[in-house]
Amino acid sequence: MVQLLFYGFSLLLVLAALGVIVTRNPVHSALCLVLAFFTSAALWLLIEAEFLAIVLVLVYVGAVMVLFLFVVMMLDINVEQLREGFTRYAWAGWLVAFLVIAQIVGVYWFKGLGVDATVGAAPLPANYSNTRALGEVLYTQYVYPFELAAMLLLVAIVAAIALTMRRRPGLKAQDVAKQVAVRREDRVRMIKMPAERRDADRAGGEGAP
Amino acid sequence: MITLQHMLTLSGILFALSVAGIFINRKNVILLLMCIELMLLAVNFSFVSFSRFLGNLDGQVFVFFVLTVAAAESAIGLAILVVLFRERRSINVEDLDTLKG
Amino acid sequence: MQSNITLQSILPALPEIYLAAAICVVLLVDVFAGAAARRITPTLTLFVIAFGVALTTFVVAAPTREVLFSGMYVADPLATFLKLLGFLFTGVALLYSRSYLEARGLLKGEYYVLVLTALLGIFVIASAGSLLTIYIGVELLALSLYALVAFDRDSGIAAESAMKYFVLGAIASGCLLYGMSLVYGMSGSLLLGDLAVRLHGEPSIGLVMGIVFLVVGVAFKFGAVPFHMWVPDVYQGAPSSVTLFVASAPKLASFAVAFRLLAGGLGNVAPAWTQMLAIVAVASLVLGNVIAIAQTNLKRMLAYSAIGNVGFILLGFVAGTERGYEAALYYTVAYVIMTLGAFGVILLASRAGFEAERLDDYQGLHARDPLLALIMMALMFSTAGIPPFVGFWAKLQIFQALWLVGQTWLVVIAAAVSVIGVFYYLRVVKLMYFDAPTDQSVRAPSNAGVRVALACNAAAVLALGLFPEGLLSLCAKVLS
Amino acid sequence: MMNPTTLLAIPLLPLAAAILAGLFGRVIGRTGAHLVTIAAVGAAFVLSAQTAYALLSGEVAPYNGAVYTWLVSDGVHMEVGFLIDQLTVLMMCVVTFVSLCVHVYTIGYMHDDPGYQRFFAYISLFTFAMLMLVMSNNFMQLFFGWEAVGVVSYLLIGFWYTRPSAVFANMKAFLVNRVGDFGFVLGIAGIVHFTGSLDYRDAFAAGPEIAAAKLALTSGTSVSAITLICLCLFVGAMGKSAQVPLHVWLPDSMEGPTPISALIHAATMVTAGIFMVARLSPLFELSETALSFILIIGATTALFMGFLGIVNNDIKRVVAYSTLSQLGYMTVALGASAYGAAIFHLMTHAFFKALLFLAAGSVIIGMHHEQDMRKMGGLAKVMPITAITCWIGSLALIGTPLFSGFYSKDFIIEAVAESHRYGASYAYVCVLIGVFVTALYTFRMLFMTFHGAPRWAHAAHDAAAHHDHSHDHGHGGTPHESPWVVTLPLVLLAIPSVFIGAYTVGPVLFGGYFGDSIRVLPANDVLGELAHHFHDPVSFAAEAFGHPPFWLALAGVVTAWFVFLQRPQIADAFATALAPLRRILENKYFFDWFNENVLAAATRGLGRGFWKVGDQTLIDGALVNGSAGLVATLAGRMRRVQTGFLYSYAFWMVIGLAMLLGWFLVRS
Amino acid sequence: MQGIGLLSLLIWLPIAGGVALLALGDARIQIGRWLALAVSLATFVASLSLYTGFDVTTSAFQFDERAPWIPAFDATYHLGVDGISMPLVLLTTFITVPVVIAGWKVIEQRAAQYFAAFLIMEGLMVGVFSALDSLLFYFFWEAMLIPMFLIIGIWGGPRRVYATIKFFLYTFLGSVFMLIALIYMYLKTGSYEVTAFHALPLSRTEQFWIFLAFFAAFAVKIPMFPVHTWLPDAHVEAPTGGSVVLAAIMLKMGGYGFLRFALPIAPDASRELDTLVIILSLVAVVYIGLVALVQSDMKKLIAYSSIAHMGFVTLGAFLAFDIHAATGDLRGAGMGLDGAMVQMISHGLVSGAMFLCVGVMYDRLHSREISAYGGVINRMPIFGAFMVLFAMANSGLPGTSGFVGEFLVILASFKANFWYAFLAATTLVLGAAYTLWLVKRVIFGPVANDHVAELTDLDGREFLILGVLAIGVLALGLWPAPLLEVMQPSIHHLVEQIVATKLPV
Repeated sequence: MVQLLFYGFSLLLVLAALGVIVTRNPVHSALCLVLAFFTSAALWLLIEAEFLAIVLVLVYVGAVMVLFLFVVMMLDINVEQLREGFTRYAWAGWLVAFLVIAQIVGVYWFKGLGVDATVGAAPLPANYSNTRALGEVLYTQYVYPFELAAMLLLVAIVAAIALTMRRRPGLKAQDVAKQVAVRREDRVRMIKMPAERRDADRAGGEGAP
Repeated sequence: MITLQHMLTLSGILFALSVAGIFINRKNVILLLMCIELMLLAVNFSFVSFSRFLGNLDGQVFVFFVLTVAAAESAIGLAILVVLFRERRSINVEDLDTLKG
Repeated sequence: MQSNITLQSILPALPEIYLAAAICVVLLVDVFAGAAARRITPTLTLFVIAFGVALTTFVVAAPTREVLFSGMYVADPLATFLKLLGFLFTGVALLYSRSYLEARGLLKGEYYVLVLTALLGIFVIASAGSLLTIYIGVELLALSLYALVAFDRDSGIAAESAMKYFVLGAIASGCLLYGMSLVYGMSGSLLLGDLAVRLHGEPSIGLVMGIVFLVVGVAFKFGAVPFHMWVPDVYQGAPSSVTLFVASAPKLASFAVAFRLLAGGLGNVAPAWTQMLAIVAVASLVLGNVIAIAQTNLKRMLAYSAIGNVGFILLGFVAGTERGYEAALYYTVAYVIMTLGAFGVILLASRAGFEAERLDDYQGLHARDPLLALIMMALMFSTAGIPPFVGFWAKLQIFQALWLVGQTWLVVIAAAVSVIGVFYYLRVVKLMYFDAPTDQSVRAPSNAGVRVALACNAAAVLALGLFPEGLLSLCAKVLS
Repeated sequence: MMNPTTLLAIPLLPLAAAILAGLFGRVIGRTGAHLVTIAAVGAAFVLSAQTAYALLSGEVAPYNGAVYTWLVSDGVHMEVGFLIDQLTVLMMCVVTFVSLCVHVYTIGYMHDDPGYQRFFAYISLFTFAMLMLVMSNNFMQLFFGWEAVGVVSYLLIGFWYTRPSAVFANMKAFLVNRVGDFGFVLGIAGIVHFTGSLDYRDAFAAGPEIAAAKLALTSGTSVSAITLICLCLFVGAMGKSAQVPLHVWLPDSMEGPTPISALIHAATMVTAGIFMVARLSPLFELSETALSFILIIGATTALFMGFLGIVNNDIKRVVAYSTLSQLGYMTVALGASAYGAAIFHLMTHAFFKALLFLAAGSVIIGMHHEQDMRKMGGLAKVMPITAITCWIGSLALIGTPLFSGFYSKDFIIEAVAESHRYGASYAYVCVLIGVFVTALYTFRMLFMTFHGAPRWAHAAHDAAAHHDHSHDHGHGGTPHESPWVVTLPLVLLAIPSVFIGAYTVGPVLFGGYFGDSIRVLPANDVLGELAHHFHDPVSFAAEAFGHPPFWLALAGVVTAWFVFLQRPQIADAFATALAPLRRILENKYFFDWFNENVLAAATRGLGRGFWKVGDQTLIDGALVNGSAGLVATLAGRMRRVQTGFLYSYAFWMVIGLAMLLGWFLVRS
Repeated sequence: MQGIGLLSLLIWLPIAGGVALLALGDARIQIGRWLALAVSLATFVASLSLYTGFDVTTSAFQFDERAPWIPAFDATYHLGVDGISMPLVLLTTFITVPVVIAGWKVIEQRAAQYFAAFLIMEGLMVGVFSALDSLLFYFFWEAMLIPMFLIIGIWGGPRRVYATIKFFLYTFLGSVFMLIALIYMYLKTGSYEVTAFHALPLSRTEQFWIFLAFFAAFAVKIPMFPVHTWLPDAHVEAPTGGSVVLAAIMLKMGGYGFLRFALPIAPDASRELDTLVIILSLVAVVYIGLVALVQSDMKKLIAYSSIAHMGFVTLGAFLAFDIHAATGDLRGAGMGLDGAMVQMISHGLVSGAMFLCVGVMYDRLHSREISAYGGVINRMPIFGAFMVLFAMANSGLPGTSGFVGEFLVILASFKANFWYAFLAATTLVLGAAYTLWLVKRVIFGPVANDHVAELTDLDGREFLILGVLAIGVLALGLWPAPLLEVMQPSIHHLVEQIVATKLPV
């Protein structure tokens, strides 16, 4: 049963992967990729790595792929022009690809691989929680990489902003520094208001940036 | 019984296909970014499998970080893509040949 | 596996902690300083670096080796040395680039932040004790660099080169990761220390495959043939100040990756990877030096030169001995010093609207700016490996290391190729000194401070060439 | 015991004078220059004569010693040293005397030349060099002197350096001499090889040892060492003494001023080769082959160069060919082992040939630097002293009995007749015919110049055609007798030309004059044989009428008189009838043509070929620029791999990956 | 001796002077010129005490200086001279003085750099000759390329770029292989000491490769056929001073290298390959002599003549083995080496003088073509006299220095093989032919054209430099004994070294 599921999902995964490469429409590719992630998650579930399976779906399908699709849509790509297909030497590419597959797969089916890969995974204890086990090490043993990952995300943020944020003339961007440095005196002017003088309104508006 | 061999084979195929995807097609750059995601998936496959079959959690933690990094990476990749598109009005791979030789 | 983390216990990681904190400070200051940030941030960054050097020197530098964070972090003299150099080179690079950035409207806080995060990546790699930290370090560095390369948003070629760099870099990361997964699978551990213990003797085929993937990843970071394709495009496409940075400090990281991963973790199966590196190194030597001849763009030429020089660095690893690593480290340091100078000259020679990156732009530089020409000449001769400059000792070190392990043919090839390489360095000197200036009026705006720094840089190249002992023994000491 | 300081003074005085006149010519002026040089050479002559007297009178023993160590290399001492024996003193006296005469003569001859001081410096320097050569006791110094006289000769032939013919001639002279030196150096090297020394003494002592040795030329063949060495040395002599085929420089050397022709190219330098062979007689004696070679070369030179004198019209050149011919005689004597006869002839020849040259020079002065005999004639009337002295010289030259040349030449012919060496009969025939030829051309010259109808009155002579400093100073083109400084040397030289032969023939040739300085193997001692027939000079002269040479000479004189003076049309008829022969003679057997068009051309062609093909095309073109071009092409090709397309970059990465994988997986 | 040693002084004084000149710049060039002259003179005067203080009784290295330099490579700053190197050091310091004076007026552009380059080069060249640590030797050896590269490239003729790059690459290619050999020996001995290399036992194969590596370096430098083609180009394009230094000193480094490294380190390989070297040397004499004959460019002609003359150096250096084989003893081997050494010194003076002569003419007419001249002596009699003197020296006339070396080598080569001597002796004819033909066409004859007619004779400066060289040429020709005396013990020692096999018996 497990085996059957495995082969089924595997086939689906490979097909999805192929789909990513060969479909002509980028949106279809993205959708194929989503499929690939889903099947992968399923396969990971099969080998009882449920936390990562879920994270994969959440992070990838939920965030990354959406971002992809978003960009695909946003950039308004000329799909017609992109339909040209493969490079002239695609056959050589495929050849090399299959060569690499053969090499890698050949190694896994070779006796002297280094580990015994023909046995199944050891069964897990009944009360084993994958999530809990990961959680226990993540903030202790792996605290250093964890902190670094935070820096990495910071880099991503800074970089993404630095690269894509534009100050267009019409854009009303916040100037944080100015906002923070603002003093009450700049914003609010205490005026003694003589009664019944209409002009004063206009003068008061000048305090705003 | 799913053996390590099976899983690794799958990861290998995925890896090779994703690499092939990068150099076989001459479509838009987004596809390349997707292929990269696919490649990372293949790697994750490998890690998860080893981790599970060795009974060692380190691999799965690694995958966790790979996922994080991959997210950051795709953010930056897409940012560059956006910049590129703004400049060139195209993200066709074949148009990216100003620098050569 | 519960570990009590105290302030004392993580003191050796102070450079990283300090740097991470400093990044946040710089980021915040930049955000809040507003228009003044243009002046404050660069200075602040330099101050951060200077303080970092002091901190690293006086607080951290210990001759002992300490392992932190469950083995993921290694503090040893090499790490300290690399970090100090990292600070130094980054500082110099930023110093050189300031006016360039200013003239092109690129002087933004993000730039400095990204440089610092890249530096953090270098630090992480330098102190890496596990495959995971190596990976994160590599990515930290790489992501910062991708962003930096694309930093000039108005430049099409910058974006193009960034895209190429990104895609190829991602493939390389993928390979590196795949290799790591295999090595992890074969050994059951991510810790380099464990790998060194567990992996020895005749490597299994799975391990060999893993090593191949790792070597590909490492070779890419170095920019070695055939994983070098990004180098020329990035060097040329990126703004010169970014090229300067990309070409300098990250080389330390490349060395660190190779050293920690290959020499450290896989040191006991060295024969497996030395041969691969030998192929890659020879290919780099030949291709880099030969193609450089055909270049008309100085930055691109220097890129190919970098590829050729990387071949030399890798040859140090090919030797697979203590002496070889010393040679590689020395070469790396020497090379970075030279590269900094060379790109420094490019930066100083350029001005707004004139990138000074075509070779022809250097015609008669001597007449326009004798000091700059003199500096460039010293750097070119040094890179070519002519005494009395430091480049000579670097090459000599490599030759010696290879001879010691009987790699005669590699020595001969390297020697022959270095002769071919001399040609294009000479051509630069020829342009500057032998040709008449095409445009007499072109002279970059004077920037006394930076000029002095650049002169010091060249003087260092000469001084290290005349008295190489200091750096040589330092390299030997940090590696032993 | 001779005083080395005195000996040293003999060559060094002229040297000092030369330096003084050469470097400070402007300071000391013209008079200063000639005074100082003449004084120096005169002193050298006096000292030489004194030394000679002391030696010959038995006061002192021959001297052989080094005065200065030039260098020591690998145990071989190279020194400056003197070997003063009978042979040497003879040469020293001849050299200094002739030189002195020439110095005096020069005062008149070069009177108006702007290079006056320079000229004196040169000839003094020459005297120094020649003295070094003859006084040497070792090969090193011999070679030094050898080359030094060569270079002074070079400078002097090209003295009038604006004349293209002169600068061509001096280069030619130097180069041809260098060909000789080429052999000479090899010979010296051979000596050093076998003896480890450059001293004559050691070389002579090792003579038998060398004679026994063989020298491997190729792995299979070897030759007698002594023959090879002697032949090499003789090649040097051939160059310096202008033996066929290295004679070509001597006629051209007449481009130099006449005093030079007299001093260098007649009396002294050209005889250096003869002297050298005689000096080295202990070695040459040991090689029968070498001596035969010398004999044949000498005979050939003696005869065939004489022929050339018959057809030439340039007065100096006729004398020059005569010199060649006489040098041939000397060489023949050497080849016949009659070294004494050779030296004897050398001495007599020095006097009368110097005389003839100076006389010719006097004529040239008188004719305002006209050298073509066809434009002369009847000069005896206007230049009596010159004519008389010239007659004396000529008579001596053709071997008129009682004149000096008679004794020297006759004994050479006798010696050849006595010799049984291979080639001796050929040589004998040559020298006999040579006597006739000598008489013919000598008197042809004499008659054409001094007798018959004057042709100079009509000939429009153009002094400027010859050189750019003519002697046009008021004589208006009429020949005139030369001043006393010119005629005095003529007279001085005429005296020995007449008497020295008769006076010295007995002691020099048969009185054991040379003592140990010349060594002849008993079997080769032709002079010893002749000594039996010789009683005294006068009776020997009387006997001459019974010998063919006298009659041959007489026939020559008569023929000359008849053909060139009485019936010049006969000469023309002969010229027409024997046109091809004449052509050969006028082209000097085509030696010059061959050298110029074959040897020199081939050398230049070879050089150009090597340069263009070897250096430029093969080495530079193919190897150097070729490899550079290859790298450049390669670079151009290889950079195209960097297509700029991302997929190709990725492709190469994967190819690299696949190849690494494939290679290492298969291997492990 | 405490403080700075004499050799160090000779190396660093000119270099310091050069740096000072660079700092001084072109603006104050008048001071600069005098500074250059003062420095070069001071160096020369200082170097004289090398001679006066030299102990001629020993073959040991003298004026020894040793200081730690690079412990990591076991390289020391070790200087010293013996009878072979001392004369070359003197030659270097001597030649630099006329070179500086020769550039006095002629060099107008970037004059400070010009003089600085020569001074720096002087120091480096002295370093080459006096380094006893082979790494130090290599350091100087290579470093010297830089100033020469610039000299040719900046102040050279129209094809200077081609010439100078060719020069640089050619010599660099050769020397890189030498470096490899040095490293190899270092790894065997654990030291870069030259003397340690001398004592190092090496197998036949090792010697073979080491010899080839050295040969690559030195044959290019000297230069030998067929790697000589850089020299004519470099000479032709270099400014006068560059040509002089190139011919007078740089070429000697190749010869010095053979004597100091190739022969004593790899004696058995030298023995086996000596025929090759000798044949190439003889080719240089004959072939190059013929090539020189047909040159139409004066400098090229002299350049080719240099190659031919340097053929005698290599010939003399490698005769020992054949002499030993032919005669069974070693008499004559020393003579060949003596000849080689004397030839080097002499050629230094003569070729330097010849190039200066060409420079004198070039400064006036700006042409190096022989055909542009003719009858120069009519207008420049003093110059003509000098030129003839040097030409005679160049063609090996006794009494001039040019004779001594050639004579000794020919004498020695006869001992080895008659045909060696035969071919070597052809230089008597060829050398005279090309030199005198040059003189004939340039110096003698009627005034060839209007340009020649406007020539003016030497000024005092030119007279001084040519006069000094003329004195040198004559002095060495008439009184070579002091030189030979100095060399003798070292040459003797060298002979012993090269005939003693390093192979196990």
